[in-house]
Amino acid sequence: MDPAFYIAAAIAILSTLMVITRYNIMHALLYLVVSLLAVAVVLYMYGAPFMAALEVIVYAGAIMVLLIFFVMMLNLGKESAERERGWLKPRIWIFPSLLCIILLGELVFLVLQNRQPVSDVIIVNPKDVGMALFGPYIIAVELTGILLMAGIVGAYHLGRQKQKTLHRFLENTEV
Amino acid sequence: MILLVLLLILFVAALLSWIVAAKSNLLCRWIALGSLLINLVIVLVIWVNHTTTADRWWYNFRVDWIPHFGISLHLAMDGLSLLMVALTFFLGALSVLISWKEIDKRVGFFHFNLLFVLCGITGVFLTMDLFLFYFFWEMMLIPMYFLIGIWGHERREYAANKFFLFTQAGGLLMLLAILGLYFVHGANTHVYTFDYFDLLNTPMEPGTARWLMLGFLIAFLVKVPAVPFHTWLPDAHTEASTAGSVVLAGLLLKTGAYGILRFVLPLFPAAAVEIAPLAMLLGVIGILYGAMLAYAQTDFKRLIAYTSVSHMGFVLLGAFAFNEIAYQGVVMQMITHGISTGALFIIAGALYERIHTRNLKQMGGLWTRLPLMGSAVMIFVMGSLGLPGLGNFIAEFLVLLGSWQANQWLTVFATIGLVVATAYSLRIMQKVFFGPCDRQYTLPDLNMREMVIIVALVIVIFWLGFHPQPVLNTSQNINYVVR
Amino acid sequence: MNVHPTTAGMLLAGVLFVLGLISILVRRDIIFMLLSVEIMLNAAGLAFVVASSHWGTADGQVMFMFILAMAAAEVSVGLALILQLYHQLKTLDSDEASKMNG
Amino acid sequence: MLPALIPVIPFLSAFILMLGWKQLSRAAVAVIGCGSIALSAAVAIGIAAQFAANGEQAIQQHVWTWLQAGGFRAGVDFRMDALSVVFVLVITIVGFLIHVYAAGYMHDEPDYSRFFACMNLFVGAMLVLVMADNLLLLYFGWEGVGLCSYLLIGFWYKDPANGYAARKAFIVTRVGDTAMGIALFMLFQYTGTLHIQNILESATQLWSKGDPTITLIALLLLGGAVGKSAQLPLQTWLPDAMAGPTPVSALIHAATMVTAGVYLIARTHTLFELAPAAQTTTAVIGAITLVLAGFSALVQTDIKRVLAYSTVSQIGYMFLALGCGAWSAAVFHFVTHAFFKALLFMGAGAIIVALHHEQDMFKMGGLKKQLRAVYWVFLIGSASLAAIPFVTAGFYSKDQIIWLSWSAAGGHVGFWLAALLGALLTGMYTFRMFFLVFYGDIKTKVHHRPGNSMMIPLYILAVLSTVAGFIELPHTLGHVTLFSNWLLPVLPAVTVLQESAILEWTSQGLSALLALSGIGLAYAWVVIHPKGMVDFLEMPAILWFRGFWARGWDFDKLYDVLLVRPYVYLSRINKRDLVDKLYTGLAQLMQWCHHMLARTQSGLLRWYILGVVLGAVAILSVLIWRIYI
Amino acid sequence: MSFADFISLGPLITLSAAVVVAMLLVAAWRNHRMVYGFSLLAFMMALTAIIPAIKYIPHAIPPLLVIDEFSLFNTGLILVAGFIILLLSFNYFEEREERKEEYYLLLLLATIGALVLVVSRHFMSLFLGLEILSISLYGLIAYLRTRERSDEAGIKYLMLAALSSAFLLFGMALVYAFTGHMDFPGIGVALRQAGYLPVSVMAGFGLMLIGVGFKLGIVPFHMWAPDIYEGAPLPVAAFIATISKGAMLVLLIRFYQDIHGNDYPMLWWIVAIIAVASMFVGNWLALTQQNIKRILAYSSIAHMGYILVAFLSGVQTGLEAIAFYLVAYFITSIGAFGVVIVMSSSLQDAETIADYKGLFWRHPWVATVFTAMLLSLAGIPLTAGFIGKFYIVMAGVNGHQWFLLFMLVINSVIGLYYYIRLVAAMFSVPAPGEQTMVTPALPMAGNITLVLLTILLVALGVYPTAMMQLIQQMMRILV
Repeated sequence: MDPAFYIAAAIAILSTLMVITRYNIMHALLYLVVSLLAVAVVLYMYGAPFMAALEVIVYAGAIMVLLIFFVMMLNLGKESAERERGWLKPRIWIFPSLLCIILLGELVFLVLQNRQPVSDVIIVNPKDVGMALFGPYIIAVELTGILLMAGIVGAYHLGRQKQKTLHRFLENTEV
Repeated sequence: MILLVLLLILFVAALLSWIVAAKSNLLCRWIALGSLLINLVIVLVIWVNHTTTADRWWYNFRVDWIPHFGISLHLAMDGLSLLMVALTFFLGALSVLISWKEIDKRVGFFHFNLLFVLCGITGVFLTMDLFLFYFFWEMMLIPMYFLIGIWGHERREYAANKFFLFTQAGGLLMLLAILGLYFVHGANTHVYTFDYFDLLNTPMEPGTARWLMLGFLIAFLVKVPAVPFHTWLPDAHTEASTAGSVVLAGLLLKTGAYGILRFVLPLFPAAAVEIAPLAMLLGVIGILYGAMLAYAQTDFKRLIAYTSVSHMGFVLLGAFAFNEIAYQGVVMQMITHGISTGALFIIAGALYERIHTRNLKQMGGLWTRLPLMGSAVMIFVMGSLGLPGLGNFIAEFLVLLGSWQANQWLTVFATIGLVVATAYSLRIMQKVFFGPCDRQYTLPDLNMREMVIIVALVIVIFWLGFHPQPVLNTSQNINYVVR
Repeated sequence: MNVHPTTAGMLLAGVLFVLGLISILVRRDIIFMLLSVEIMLNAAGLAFVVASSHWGTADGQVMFMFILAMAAAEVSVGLALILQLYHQLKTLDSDEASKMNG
Repeated sequence: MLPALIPVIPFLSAFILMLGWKQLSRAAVAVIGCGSIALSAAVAIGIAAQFAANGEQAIQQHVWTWLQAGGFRAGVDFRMDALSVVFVLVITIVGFLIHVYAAGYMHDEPDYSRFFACMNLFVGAMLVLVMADNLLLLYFGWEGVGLCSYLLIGFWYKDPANGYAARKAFIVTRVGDTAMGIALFMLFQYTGTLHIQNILESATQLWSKGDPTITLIALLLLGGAVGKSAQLPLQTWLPDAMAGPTPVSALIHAATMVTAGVYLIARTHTLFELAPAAQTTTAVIGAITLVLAGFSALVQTDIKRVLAYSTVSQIGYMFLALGCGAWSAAVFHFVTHAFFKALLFMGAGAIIVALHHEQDMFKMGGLKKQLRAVYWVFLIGSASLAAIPFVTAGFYSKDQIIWLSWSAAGGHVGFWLAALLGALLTGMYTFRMFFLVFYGDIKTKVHHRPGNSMMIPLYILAVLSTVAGFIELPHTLGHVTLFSNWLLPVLPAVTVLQESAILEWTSQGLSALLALSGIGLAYAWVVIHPKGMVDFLEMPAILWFRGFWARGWDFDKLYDVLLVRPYVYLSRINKRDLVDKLYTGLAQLMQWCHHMLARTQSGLLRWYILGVVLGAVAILSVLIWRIYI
Repeated sequence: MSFADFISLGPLITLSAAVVVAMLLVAAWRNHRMVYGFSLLAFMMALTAIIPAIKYIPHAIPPLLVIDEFSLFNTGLILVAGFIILLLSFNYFEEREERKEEYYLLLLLATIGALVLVVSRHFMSLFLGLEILSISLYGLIAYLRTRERSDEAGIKYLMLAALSSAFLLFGMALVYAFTGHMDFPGIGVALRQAGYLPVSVMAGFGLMLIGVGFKLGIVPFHMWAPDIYEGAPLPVAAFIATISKGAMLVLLIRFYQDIHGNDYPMLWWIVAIIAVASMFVGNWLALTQQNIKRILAYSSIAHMGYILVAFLSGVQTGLEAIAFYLVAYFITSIGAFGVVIVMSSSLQDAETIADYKGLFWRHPWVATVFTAMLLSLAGIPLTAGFIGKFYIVMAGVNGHQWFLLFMLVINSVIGLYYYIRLVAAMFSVPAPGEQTMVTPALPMAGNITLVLLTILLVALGVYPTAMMQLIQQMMRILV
């Protein structure tokens, strides 16, 4: 593999490590953006330039920014970071990490049993992706529309600013 | 067809009495009583008109139900079924009578449940399709559960739950065995059916047969009940209302015994022979252990309940003796135990109505006040200790005589059971009717309705004791005795 | 080095996935948990692309796009829900949201 | 005449008395109760006359088939042969006399009707017992008399002690019945029938003499007989059975029921002859019982208990006779014993009533003057029991046994000595009782004199106790064998090994001497009681023995410790049923599982996520396990 | 897309169109009754759309979807179930939130997700169907925003669903990476051709099972179930219990059949352990639970375990048993939730056992219906549940799964305890002066629905032949 892959992979892992250890959510989010960018590089190297672009634009550019805006909206400042520091005691880490490392170990063990012949990365160019997307997978695209619609309706209903909506009964009694 | 009618009469009467009860409790009771009496008359007419030379199976009735699985609505009657069904209707009618005054709340639902459970029991005795058998087997549990759980005494819910869980557990094992048999039969003959007659003589490996037989046997042992599966019984019998206790002791237990005779032995002859010593041992343990427990009880109904454990041990002993004498004894025991224990429960209920306790320590000297009741108890207590002249003696004697041919040591111990039976039986008389009486107030002795019930039972038990031949002739037709 | 590229890519995805998993396990802040899930989803997406590059088919990349769409929808609904919860509990501590148990 | 009428009449009258307990007047009850037995007796006498006239072997009657199943058949069949006739006559005649007596004795009893119903029922059952043609019907009667015994012992049900005695009687005899039941099973197993005649016929073909099987069967039958007849080791119930009204004691626990064992063994004598070991056992039991019971009778204070122990002792004689093969001697003793023991019991009853239900002999005394009629009949009875030579029936019947216990084929010198010792004891305890009651100072006032209905039966029995002996006289004294001849078709004549008149004389003389010296000792003890005698009796060792004997050799205590208490204790501690604990434990285990698992449903999101991760690890682990390990 | 494609996808397309129209309607004129009516109409139309589709089966729309008897049967089942849930919803929501209209949109969307699951045979459609279902459910579960428990349930479901989706995706990626296929038959063929045991693919299956297991609510992915059942609005809980699980199960069956799952004993082992654990954990947890919603949740965990026993039997009968059981389970669960719905007042849900104490003596018909439902869950004769359980046991015996069956028997007995406890509560005689908290609403529509469900339940219990024949025909295609 390309050294560039290793460098990108290392950056991705390191910055993800930073994400999961930060107390301040803003820092974590920014590290996550770095991680996503590194992953984008990896994606590029695996012959998916279009996906790399989407990763940068949608993931890092849209979703993360949405999160950042949300955090800013809730105005989570220093105290939340302090609280996070209080929660993330070293011993909290031990059991989950152990468990997850076991999981990783098993996963790696199983993946390494792969007996496929070594072959190079095959580049799939964006056109092929497009052809597939609007060819055989057109129904999936339409389903994605429905998926997004569900997301929108759900977010709309849940996110509506709450009015003073007490139940009729409670209204009658309390007022 | 007439068999289906028997079931339908009960079913319709069950619904009708529930509906009618909204208007009139009395009418509801009469409907229940009437339906049972009609059925009783039908069965008796069948019995009287039946000639011994005829085919073993009468009124074979068969309609496809779920042909997909080879399940059919298959009813048939032979001597054993006839006797059991007659007993069912007889005790059923008495149960309605005994509840006449005792049950004054939710009368309609009570009779609905009572008739429904009787319908289920009748179904169990008549069906010749294993799926249908299981169906009825389970169907009778729910109304019985209600009979215990709604109209029972203080710890009724506990008792009802226990009863339900025990019998269900056994039932499910039986379901496994039924299905196992179904597939074994299907695999060997390529005919997939639940029909009893087809499943008879299913060729199978001895190992398979052993396991399948165990499935059936455990279900029936729970119902019979045999030690160590008996612990649901005292609770259920004690807590149930009088009619509930009568149906439980008189009929429900018989379904287990019936199952052993009808299914375990004929379906798995070889495996049954293998297990016989163990089953007989369980029977003997039941006889002695039940008697011992009965001796210690201070609750009248609980005491009677444990005597059931003891008496049903004879059924187990006889069923696995594999000879006709024992077999006839088992049939007799099923009937006479139903009569005598039912009678004792009825009297316990009548007594409870009068003195509002079941605690033997609070009784004593009641003979002065209740000589009629005392005489009745005396008769049935004597029945339960196996006094000749009463039906129980015939049953126990035949069982022991038969089982002696099969296993002598166990029979010796079972015979010792008669001695301990004497101990607990006489204890009843002593604690309840004899001894000093410190009650100042008078108690009403048996009233007309109770007299009718008791006299009917007394007549039957004496009839069975002095002239059991009609019963023996009827059950004789069955050549179940394997080996 | 002669590492199978698919294996290497899958391993990277696996490591990222597990890191997300550790994070979701140790965090109590709901936003952090949502973040961790995003890490995991992203790792899964990466795995698809890696697989796609091995077979040279576009399926994996198409799947990646759908994952992206799903992640977006998920985050939007999730944030709306977190907002509700924040209004009610006045905190983002997931342990506070444990009124139902037993 | 129909033999079936004999038991049916009492049954019918019992039935009528039970149903009419409210409606019937006392007089009607007495008439029905006694009349039925009289009728029955008349029929019995008629049949006996017919029997004697025609010289028939037996009269049989099939009433109906009781049950028939799988090769087993038993009918309600009656058979009257010589043996049955003897028993039937004794039962009906003595029974009638006792009934008449009871009509007076129980006059103040509120449950008059119930009493007579039970008594009639008893007579009916007893008649079935002795007339049964098959062992199952015999067993019916056997258990039926047990039931009536139970009902009548506990007749005064308000006293728990009576109830206890009644239960004890029933349960102890049931132990014997169990053995008998098993004997029945075995007989059916080998002979295929319970028909007595068939069994007796086939037994000789099936078994050679001394065959273990037949020995076992005979021993089991003996077990049944031992229970019913209150012989060692099941004798403990009879003294307690005295809790019942005195006519009951007279009828059931002296004259008839307790001798059912004798009847059974006599009836199945063929089997016993085939099993010499069993026969010897019978004799040994009889010998030991008669001595032990004699000692116990010697030290009782309750008049009825004296009689009870004496009954045990006298039945011991009968068993001894049976064991020696002297069948007719046993039956003869049964007859005379029925007469004089009924007489004694009823006499005692008359005394008891007279003294306002006082049974303690030490509170009686000096009654000779006050109850002269009773005194005389009681004297006759006592003399007969003590076997005063030549004039009493008891002498002839008992002496025959004493002699045959040595000389008969199954006899032994040890038996003879025991029997002689018994004769001494009998004389002692009988007259100790007699003197205690009728001599000495007046301790309790007589407040009620027995009426005619009570006294007339006593007179009749007194006569019978005297003259009945003359139907069977020993070789040495006239050699009358009316009785044994009568029984000859059924019971074989005894085989006497030593037909020596001298020896027989010696034996008779010795026994007569011993009986008389027993009386003398009693007289010395009770009436004269010199200082030395009293001192001797007050010695601590003797006192201990007196207590020990009075408690019936502590058999009660032995059974209590060995059987009753362990059983009661076990059943008490197991009242809640240990098996149930198993299921309760199971239910608790389920509950525990529930609570453990409910804690995992903590409501914490992180915890749920951890569950998912654990699941993931588990799945992959199982995968690796199934693939590689 | 061809005409045949359109007709075959009729129900799906009808519903999708209906959502859009409904959304527009809501945008134009908010009216609860109108949206309700329209949704009912949409369901009915979708149901009608099945009829023309029958003509074209089996019809594949490569690579994503396949419409055959099996999927059409389940489509119908889901639509009927959705229809009934919808019927029961009106009064429930009428009483509660001021904005009810979105509920219907989300319900329709969720149903679409479920329908996609039952027709899909490709990872992509699987994933999208699953996510449509999940994301709609986030909204539905937290729908009653004023209630704290709704939000809590929503966030829990969201987090866990996202997490399990991630596992599912990673697993799919592994499968894809090592087989090169995302369509089920392709994977099956690739596995058969591989010539060696594709361990990495198995790892992928294992991880996918987490996603599937989460939706099915089987151990150890079951922990959300009680909380979500308790917090979600009752009709939604009914939806989750039935449609969501049913659709996933259908998909699992199809997937398992296509990849020839029976060839891989390690998969059998994993599922077997899960099945046994589910039965025990579900029943144990329900044992002394006082909240009826939670009891139903736990019981559904156990019931999934029972279904897995049939699934593991590896015989044709097993699949038939699942299909039949599913029908019975749908009727029973919706019926049980329906009773809780009609029993709930506008103030609070009737969710504790105490609310049902002596119900039989106050509202005999409701109690009878509930009793029938509970007995069906317990598998007592005269109910569909009995035949269902019988069928499962039959399959197990046929497949010689004695150990699993034994576990099933033990668990049936444990399960009986809590069902019968509920029944006992309803039939117990309340002490004088004892008042329940909840005044039941008992709306007419709900009552009628319940009675119809009960009749259906008993009819299936007494005469199951017709349904069995239908299922048998349908399954012949699959195997």
